[in-house]
Amino acid sequence: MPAAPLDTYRDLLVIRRFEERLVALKAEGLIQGSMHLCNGQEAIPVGACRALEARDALTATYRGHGWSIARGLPLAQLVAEIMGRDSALCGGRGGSAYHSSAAHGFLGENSIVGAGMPIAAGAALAASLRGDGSVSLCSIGDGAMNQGAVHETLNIAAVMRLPLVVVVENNVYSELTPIRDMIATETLVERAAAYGMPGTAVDGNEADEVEAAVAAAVARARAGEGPSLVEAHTERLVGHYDLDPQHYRPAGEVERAAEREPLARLRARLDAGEVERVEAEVASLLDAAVAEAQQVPFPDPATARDHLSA
Amino acid sequence: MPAAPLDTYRDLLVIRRFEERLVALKAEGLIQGSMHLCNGQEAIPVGACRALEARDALTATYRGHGWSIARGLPLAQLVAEIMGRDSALCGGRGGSAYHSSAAHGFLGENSIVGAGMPIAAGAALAASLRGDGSVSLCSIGDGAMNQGAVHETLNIAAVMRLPLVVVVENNVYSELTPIRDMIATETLVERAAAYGMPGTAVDGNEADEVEAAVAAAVARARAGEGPSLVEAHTERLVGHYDLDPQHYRPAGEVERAAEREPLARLRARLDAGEVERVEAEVASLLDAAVAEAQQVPFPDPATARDHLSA
Amino acid sequence: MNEALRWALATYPEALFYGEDVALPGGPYGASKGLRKEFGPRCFDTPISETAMLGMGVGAAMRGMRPVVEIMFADFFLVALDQVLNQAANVRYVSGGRYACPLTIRSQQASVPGACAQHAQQLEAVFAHWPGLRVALPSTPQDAYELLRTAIACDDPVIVLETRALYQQKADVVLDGPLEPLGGARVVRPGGDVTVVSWSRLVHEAVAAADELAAEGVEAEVIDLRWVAPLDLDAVLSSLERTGRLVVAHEANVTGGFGAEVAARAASEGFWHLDAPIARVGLPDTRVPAAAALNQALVPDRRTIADAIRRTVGS
Amino acid sequence: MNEALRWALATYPEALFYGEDVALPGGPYGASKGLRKEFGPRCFDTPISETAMLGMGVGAAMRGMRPVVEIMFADFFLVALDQVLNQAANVRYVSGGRYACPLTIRSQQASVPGACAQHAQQLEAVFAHWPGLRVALPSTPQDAYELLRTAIACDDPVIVLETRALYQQKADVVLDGPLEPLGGARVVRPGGDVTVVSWSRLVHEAVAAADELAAEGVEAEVIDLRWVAPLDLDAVLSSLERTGRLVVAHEANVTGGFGAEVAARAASEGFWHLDAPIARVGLPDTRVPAAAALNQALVPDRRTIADAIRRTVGS
Ligand SMILES: Cc1ncc(C[n+]2csc(CCOP(=O)(O)OP(=O)(O)O)c2C)c(N)n1
Ligand SMILES: Cc1ncc(C[n+]2csc(CCOP(=O)(O)OP(=O)(O)O)c2C)c(N)n1
Ligand SMILES: [Mg+2]
Ligand SMILES: [Mg+2]
Repeated sequence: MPAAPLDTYRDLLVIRRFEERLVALKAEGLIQGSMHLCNGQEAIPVGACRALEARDALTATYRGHGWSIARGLPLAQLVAEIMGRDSALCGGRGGSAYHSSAAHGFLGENSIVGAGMPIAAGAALAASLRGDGSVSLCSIGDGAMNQGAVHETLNIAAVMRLPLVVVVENNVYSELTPIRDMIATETLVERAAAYGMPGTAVDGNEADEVEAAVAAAVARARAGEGPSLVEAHTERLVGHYDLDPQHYRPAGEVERAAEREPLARLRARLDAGEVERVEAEVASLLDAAVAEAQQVPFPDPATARDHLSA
Repeated sequence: MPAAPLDTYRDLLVIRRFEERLVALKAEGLIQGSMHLCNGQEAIPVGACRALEARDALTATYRGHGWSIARGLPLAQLVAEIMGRDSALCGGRGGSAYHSSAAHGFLGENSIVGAGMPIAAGAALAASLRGDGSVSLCSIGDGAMNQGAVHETLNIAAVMRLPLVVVVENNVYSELTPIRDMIATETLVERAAAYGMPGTAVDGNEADEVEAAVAAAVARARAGEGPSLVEAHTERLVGHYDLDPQHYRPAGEVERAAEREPLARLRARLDAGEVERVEAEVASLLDAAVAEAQQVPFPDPATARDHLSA
Repeated sequence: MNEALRWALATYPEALFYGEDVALPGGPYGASKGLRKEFGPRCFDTPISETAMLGMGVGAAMRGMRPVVEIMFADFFLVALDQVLNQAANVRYVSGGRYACPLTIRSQQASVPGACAQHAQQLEAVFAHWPGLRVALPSTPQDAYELLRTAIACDDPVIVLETRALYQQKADVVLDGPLEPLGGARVVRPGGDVTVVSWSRLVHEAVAAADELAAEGVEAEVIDLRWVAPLDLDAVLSSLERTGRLVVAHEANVTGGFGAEVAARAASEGFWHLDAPIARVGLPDTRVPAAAALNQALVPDRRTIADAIRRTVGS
Repeated sequence: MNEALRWALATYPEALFYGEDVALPGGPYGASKGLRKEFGPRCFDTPISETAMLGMGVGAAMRGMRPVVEIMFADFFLVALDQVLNQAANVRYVSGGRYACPLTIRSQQASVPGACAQHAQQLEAVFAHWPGLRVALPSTPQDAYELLRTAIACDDPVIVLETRALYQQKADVVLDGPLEPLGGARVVRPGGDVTVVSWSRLVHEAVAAADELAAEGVEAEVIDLRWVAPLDLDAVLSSLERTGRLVVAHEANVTGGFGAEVAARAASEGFWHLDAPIARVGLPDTRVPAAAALNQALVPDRRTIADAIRRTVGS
């Protein structure tokens, strides 16, 4: 059931502004290491996570902040984690690119391309053996579709009819290289048939469209009918990582993308005053989150060797 | 251009009787280690290799004796290699499951499922960069299609339009497990489309049919139009490896396969006298090969560390 | 092995066991016969997709299951190490203990004449180098049973590397003993002149070498390490303290083998015990040829161990 | 690095260079800018398919090409080790010298604060354990140039593991020197009291530690191994003969790191030179946390090396 446009706008905006805050925090020297931001892709996690229940499992990639937020991870803890503080997520050990949240069924981001998908299938296997009706959703990038792990998993999930929903975020590029130069088909959804599973392509900049496609896939998975693939087309408004100079992008591309991006698009359908109100609301939400994050202590170096084994 | 049926019969028979000889030699204690025999699948290498030229490259799997023979490796040296003697192929270092022949463009068998395919694509890459018009043929099993290496290679070969011909020998089983239980589609040829390459299914027990399909794929590859996939359906008349008790095969299956196997089928179309003559001819060919092989000395243990590096 | 798996599936409702050809056909060597019938979907066959198999083990383990995954031969790990080294090994540490990964992976290592270079490798040095993993290498059927049970009971990833030689030993296995704690070497033959540390198949060769040397008046103490991670260094050092001499023998090639770690530890923590250079026995640093004539010239055995002992005692 | 690649593509008509993002975009760090323009199809971008990339390198090399493949980060090897360890390493040996595999693989290793546990690992111990492979670890821009050239000129598989730290050093690189032979360590700081063997980034930390200790009256000799396969044992032993004391320092975690091999060799071939226990410095045996506060407590540096030198000299 699609949410009210204003609510969608707010959910998208939280992610966008969150990413922007991170850039600012890094500029202040408060964050170390690269970050892979999802500006422009927010409608995918927002739409997809609306189709999930708390009992479901989720995996994402290093470009996972949007998924963490859409899945309901506390913003302050997420900021703290990314700042290398002793957050409730991973105590700073995962960071921007490899955090998880056991409390949210979020099995984690993954910084090895494609590697999250077999893990997601494992969660689906657990669900299927227990018969508990939960599903597992796996977000991966377009480029990851060319990794062996993804192939093996799509096949085994199909043959075992695992309750797995695969969301391919096709954001045109894999790092610095256009996906269209790396596959011989037009898009990636064509591959679903080869595994004997349904595939749907959606406009990944429309949260409602994403939600509908994912909801259908989730329903199928819950009914024991097996996995599905959803290819969501979108565009990165920013670099592959935060400091990416984006030399490889043709002139005008980002500008054109800015006209199609989910917030701009939705804004056109909303009342300007309401938009402004939501903007302020989100700003104070993030002010509070960042302030709270800065209260989280850094992890004690004496604990650096803890948790290697039970 | 299909060969005369009697010539095909002879070519097939050499492989069949070769495999049978090996079993006898092993029973005499003259061969050590497992062997993966291709009884029943002979029409695939025979048909496919007819579509190749000397300049082309070839890779096969551990079930590769038929390919070695069809590619023209000297029988005596092949027997010697499998007996662990100092053969002209690999000096006994490759053995039944991992030999090659540089003199025949045979890059080798491979005992890691699926691993030969990227190597075959590398030969195709070399051909493409040199523009020398050669092609690379890769034989793999049905089960190997579920290995990540195969997926990655099919995609990259398609996108780079490499002169690669993939022959999938679908012999119903992957080791002890039926392939139909391991994929969600009917067969494997469906996958070609997902990589944007043509796929054809053929009766792998008909050498002429295999030859025609492979010849078309080779022509396409030589013309710079890229890779193709040929799925050849066949059946193993023997176990996965020579001592496999085959408990997993339903009663009557091997017997039914024996009615469809390439030699039986072709025999029905040939003159019985000629068949008998060919049988005798092949027997003496193999007598000579085995005798010659037994003259090949064993490798000198003092050389065991040679050839590790240039 | 079958019995340890049966025990696990019966003991833990969250246990599952899968691999290539393990369920309906009962395993390539019959090691898992009957489990499918007894435990239904908790024992199943997979496609030839090691990365998916291992990764699914990680995911299922994170969601509360206790998977046991079979990798038919250790050489096949190489197509899928990411899921072990980059994924399973990180789960607990990176999540700060919020996730666990009680995953057991069993596999087999061996180098037999006639088999090729791709079915001949030993991977324990790699796994032992990766923090977050435990690695067991049973040398007897009883240990194969015990170590696999201990592995499955462990709440972290454990790799159990069996040796093909195990399947040739006939022995009665005691099934109803208590579950062993994880780790711990065993002195399999006492002696006071030299310490021989070994594991897996070579333990038997080391004992044979020791028996041979007893006739020459040299008493070698043979230690079966059983686990290379965690390494039972105390067992090694306390023997070394008495003997002053150390030989380490394994089937893997020498350079970078786990023998290097044992030797390095002895040369730091046990330095003052040492009266002679440490000797290592293993495959020379070559690939493994199929031909028996070559293979047998390379693979370490009682003779190469006996020679190393003589060198060590003589110096 | 760019210059070594340009040299290779210009020198060998059969050379080619490919990887993810290396051609049209010129490499994630600009290391291969301009090569595509200059050499056309011999420099190209690939899908994110490391197994196919490496396997194609093997096949192309067997067919007479001289491929250089880039694996962006060493951690990513783990999805594709089969093609290196089971395939490239076997080509020459198993074919009895009838096939060769002149394949070079360049990659980068580093652990920097903020990066995750999957972008932090050192793989040299694995590659050095595998017969048939050579492994270089340059510590300076000049060596990065030389070692990569030597690697590409070699007719066997060579892995060149750069360190991210290289990209931060500004230095003029001499481009027209003669091609170096493969292998060989270098004494980067002479000293007579203790031998410090290191490679890659930690060489600089070892020199800094040595400088610090000079103030305390201890002269450490620092050896940059440069190649772990082949290991230049003579260089280590001849230093050890003079100093009697050995510290090995590397960025990888201690247990099973290549430092164990160096120590094991010293404890056998160099045993009679040793006057004190061998010390090893490396990451403690844990995973690598992203948080700088934790990361910095673990990663070895001049302080940990200096402490190890003091311990070794003091005992
Ligand atoms: C196995 C592996 N190979 C390469 C990389 C380096 N890498 C990180 S992100 C990336 C691009 C992935 O593209 P895509 O899947 O489209 O995801 P996106 O970044 O666009 O979200 C690459 C090549 C990696 N992390 N893992
Ligand atoms: C990566 C890997 N996994 C598993 C094996 C064990 N194995 C050897 S052959 C085989 C079955 C292969 O089936 P298929 O590809 O259909 O070829 P066939 O044996 O039928 O010719 C398996 C699983 C292997 N050699 N390599
Ligand atoms: Mg992308
Ligand atoms: Mg098959």
